[in-house]
Amino acid sequence: MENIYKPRLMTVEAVTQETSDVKTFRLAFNNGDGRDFCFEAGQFGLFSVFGQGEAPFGIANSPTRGPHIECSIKEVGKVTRAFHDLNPGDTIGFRGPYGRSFPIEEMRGQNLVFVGGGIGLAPLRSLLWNCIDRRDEFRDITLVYGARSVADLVYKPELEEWNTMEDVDAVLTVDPGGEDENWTGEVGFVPTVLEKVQPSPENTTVITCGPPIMIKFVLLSLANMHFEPEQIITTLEMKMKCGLGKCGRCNIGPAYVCKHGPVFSYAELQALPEEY
Amino acid sequence: MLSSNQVETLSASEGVDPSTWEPRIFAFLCNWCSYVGADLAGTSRLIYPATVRIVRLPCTGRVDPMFILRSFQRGADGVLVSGCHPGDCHYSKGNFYARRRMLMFRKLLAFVGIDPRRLQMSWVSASEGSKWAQVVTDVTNEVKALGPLRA
Amino acid sequence: MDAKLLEREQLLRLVDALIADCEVIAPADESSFSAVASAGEMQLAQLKPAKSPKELVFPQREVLLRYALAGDEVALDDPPPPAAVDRVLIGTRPCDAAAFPVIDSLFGWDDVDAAYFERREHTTVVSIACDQPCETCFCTSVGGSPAGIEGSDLLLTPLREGNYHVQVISERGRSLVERYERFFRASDQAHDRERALLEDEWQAAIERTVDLDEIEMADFESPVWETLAQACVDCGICTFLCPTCHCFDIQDEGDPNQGERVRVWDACTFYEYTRTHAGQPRPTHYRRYRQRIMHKFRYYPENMGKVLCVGCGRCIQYCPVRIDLRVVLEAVRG
Amino acid sequence: MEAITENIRREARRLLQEEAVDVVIGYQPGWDGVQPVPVFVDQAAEVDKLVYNERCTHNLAKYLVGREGYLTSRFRPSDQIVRVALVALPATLRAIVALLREYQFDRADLILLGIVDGTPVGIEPDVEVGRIAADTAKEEQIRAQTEELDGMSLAERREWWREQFSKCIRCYACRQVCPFCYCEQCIADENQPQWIERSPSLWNNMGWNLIRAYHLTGRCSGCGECDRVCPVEIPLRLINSRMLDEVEAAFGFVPGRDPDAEPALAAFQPGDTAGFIR
Repeated sequence: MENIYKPRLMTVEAVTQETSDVKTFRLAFNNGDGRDFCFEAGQFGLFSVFGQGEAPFGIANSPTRGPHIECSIKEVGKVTRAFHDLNPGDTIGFRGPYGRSFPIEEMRGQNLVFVGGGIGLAPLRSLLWNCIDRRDEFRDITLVYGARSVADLVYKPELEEWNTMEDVDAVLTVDPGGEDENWTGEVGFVPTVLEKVQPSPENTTVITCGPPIMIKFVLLSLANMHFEPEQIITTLEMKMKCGLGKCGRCNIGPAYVCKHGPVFSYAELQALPEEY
Repeated sequence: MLSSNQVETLSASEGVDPSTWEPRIFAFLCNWCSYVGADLAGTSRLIYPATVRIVRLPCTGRVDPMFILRSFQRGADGVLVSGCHPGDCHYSKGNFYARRRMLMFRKLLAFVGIDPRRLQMSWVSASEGSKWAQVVTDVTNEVKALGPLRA
Repeated sequence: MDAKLLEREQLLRLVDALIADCEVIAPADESSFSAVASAGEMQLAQLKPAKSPKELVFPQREVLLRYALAGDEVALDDPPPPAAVDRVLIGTRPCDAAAFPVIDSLFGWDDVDAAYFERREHTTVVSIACDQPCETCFCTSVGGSPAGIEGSDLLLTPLREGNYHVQVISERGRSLVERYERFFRASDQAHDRERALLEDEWQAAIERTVDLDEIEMADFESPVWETLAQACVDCGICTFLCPTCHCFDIQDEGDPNQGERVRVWDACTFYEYTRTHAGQPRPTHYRRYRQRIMHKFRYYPENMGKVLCVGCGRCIQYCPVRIDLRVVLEAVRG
Repeated sequence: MEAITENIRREARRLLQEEAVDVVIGYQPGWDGVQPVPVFVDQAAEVDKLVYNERCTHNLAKYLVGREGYLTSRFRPSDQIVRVALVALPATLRAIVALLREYQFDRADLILLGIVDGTPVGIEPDVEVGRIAADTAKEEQIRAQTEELDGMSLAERREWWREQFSKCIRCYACRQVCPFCYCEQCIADENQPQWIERSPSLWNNMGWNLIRAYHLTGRCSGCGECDRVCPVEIPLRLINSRMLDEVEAAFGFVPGRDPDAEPALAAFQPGDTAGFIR
């Protein structure tokens, strides 16, 4: 029987410093290990630095832009600090992909509104590029993305790219006081800017991810705009260790976030106890 | 050096060839006195056993018994804590606290069966290069007589 | 299910014969099961050691893989497979034995935990029925019985005149009985009837029962949790001693050049269990205690179809502040 | 015993009726009607739950401190003052003296329903609800066991303790029932650096048990709860009582005896002697 806890080896190909404490890693499988590897937007994996430990991160690139893997990691603890010390050429471990992906098939033919905050843009980025690469299957695509300050915005070059695309309506914002002299985007919290954009709930799905405080107010704004809970999709950040439904950590209510999630509709979340 | 019967008892019980076995001693030196003293011993070309792995700390008051337990777990056979003489401490009272802590920690080690002589302490000022060499020699001999800790 | 008879002294000789062929694990003292060198070392009168036999198939520390860094090359290799040698676990009580199938479904949920099932396949469980259930036992409330056969390969039921009625439950049990045929005698109707009568008698001996249809999600909001768990000190006793609790942590141990990735037991009652940089979803201890009970009596049944509890009562007996699970279950469902 | 129970109930009823306190922390009979359980009574009508018998040994001071302690809780708005009445055994009283000296809470927030046994303690209970005999039997048993250990050679003692510590399953019950383990994050839970690895190998267990014993040196009030709750029966009390003797022998300090004396390892005298320093 196969050892389900054994990761594949990957090499760090490139490291980009997104913000003062967020880096994006581009990883390639060692010795062609990735031939049979495929994943879907919204899935996550357990990334490990040997000697420091493992941690779960969402896969930030689109499946249409594989087979390498990209993930954005904020330096907050032991494993994430070890990641931030990595240089191109270093070896890490990867287990996955795990979890349920975004319901991209049900989203076909709909308007999509991406609402992201800070590093919460990482999982959304995977789905956004996926939809852009299958652009004709979706109606309008809107992105409302914000961060505390200009320096905290991640994937800046891609934000520019989305800004210039005509079939993507990108609205970027920074929290009040976070702007600098040549900032041309909005100034205001993401939920308020979302209400300014005023997307119509008609045949629309909202995909949102960001700090809990932002999610709370985004959900309020969407309710004011008569969005149904089923129309709102989010991905949960919960402590996970095994990613295989064994270690018990990510269990909330009857759901194991690593198996039944991390992607949930707001309707599904409402059925779970308020423990996330 | 070791008396003959110490050597036999050592090798018989510990399965170690005493003539070649050298104890591993982790030394926590305070930055202002003992570290400088050890440096002076080096620049004065003094000869002393190379059994000491030195860790520099701001003061002996910074030595946490957790460091000592961790050292034993990671292969130390003896731990030496060395700092400024009482009254000379750069932070004025670090060594006073350390004196009480090491005294109590040795009692704890003794009670659970770890020979307290594996935890040594010394006052070595910045000018006592020769005393440092002597301290390391004495500590090495004493720990060598105890044999490997075999954590 | 065919049955045998095993005289009292024959049991000790059977165990000595087993020891000659494979490892025999039995209750060694009040704290734990461990390998015994002779039948005399077995403490069969001991109702249940503090630590449950789960550690035989789900050890508290298990190496998942070994890593070695050479330059920037990393070599990973699997740990040596658990000893593929057969072993016999004798002297467990029906509740402990019933715990194995309960956690089998988790370790086999979609992804199969190889080492766990390797150990399960090589362990023959010979249980002994409980002739004096103790005050904290409530196996009958969770579908078990002092003479239950769930999870056992052979069940020895002590009869009145001191012999054991042996029920052959599984293939592994049958092959053991056949291999050691000489120690067993045929059973007869009278013994079978006596066994059934004794089982009913022992079941009745457990007066303190809880009528346990699963907890409803609505009970999550019950205000009673806070008062019930007020005394809880968040230690790991109820989870580590529980035969069905299986939560674990994965950590790397060793120095950066080489070491092991290990799995170690963890407890949902610990504060660090779900704490992340982003926050702590269960900051106070009644929330963590509630998670333990809801997971056992609501979430696990919903995912696995089985209650994650065998009613052994260790969590009641060894709790530093004597929180009684039965009182909690009754109070929560009010 | 019944007189003590009656005293406790009378005082608790008075305090709650006068709204002098918000909660009375005491003992109530547990599931077998004998072994007690800590209880938190906040209604005058419920004081009859309170009971006292010789098996009431929990050190209730533990519920005053720490992350969710009544007097130090992080989850209660800071302006909301909670007044607590506590049934305090001799060891609990000693613990409170030490905790006051560690500035964990103010004496004014606390009403002590003291049960005294004649041993000197550096605090006056607000109300003396009972007087019991000092537990000499337990002291005697510890002294006998410690002497037996002292009689062993170093190697024998090492083997004896190695066997005890290898039983440890790291459930941390010893830490969780102790009033002195109120750290925000215990050294055993830190992972940057990971001082003590989580797996229950011998040296990790020794790392845990010895650093705990050291952190209690000169603070432990000898209630023996860690020893009582250990599921694998490691005789932790032997270590703590030996360290109590060592601290008294070296510095003449007994935790809980003198409210003004500085804790042994948090103070020093320039003239301290150690005898082993080169």
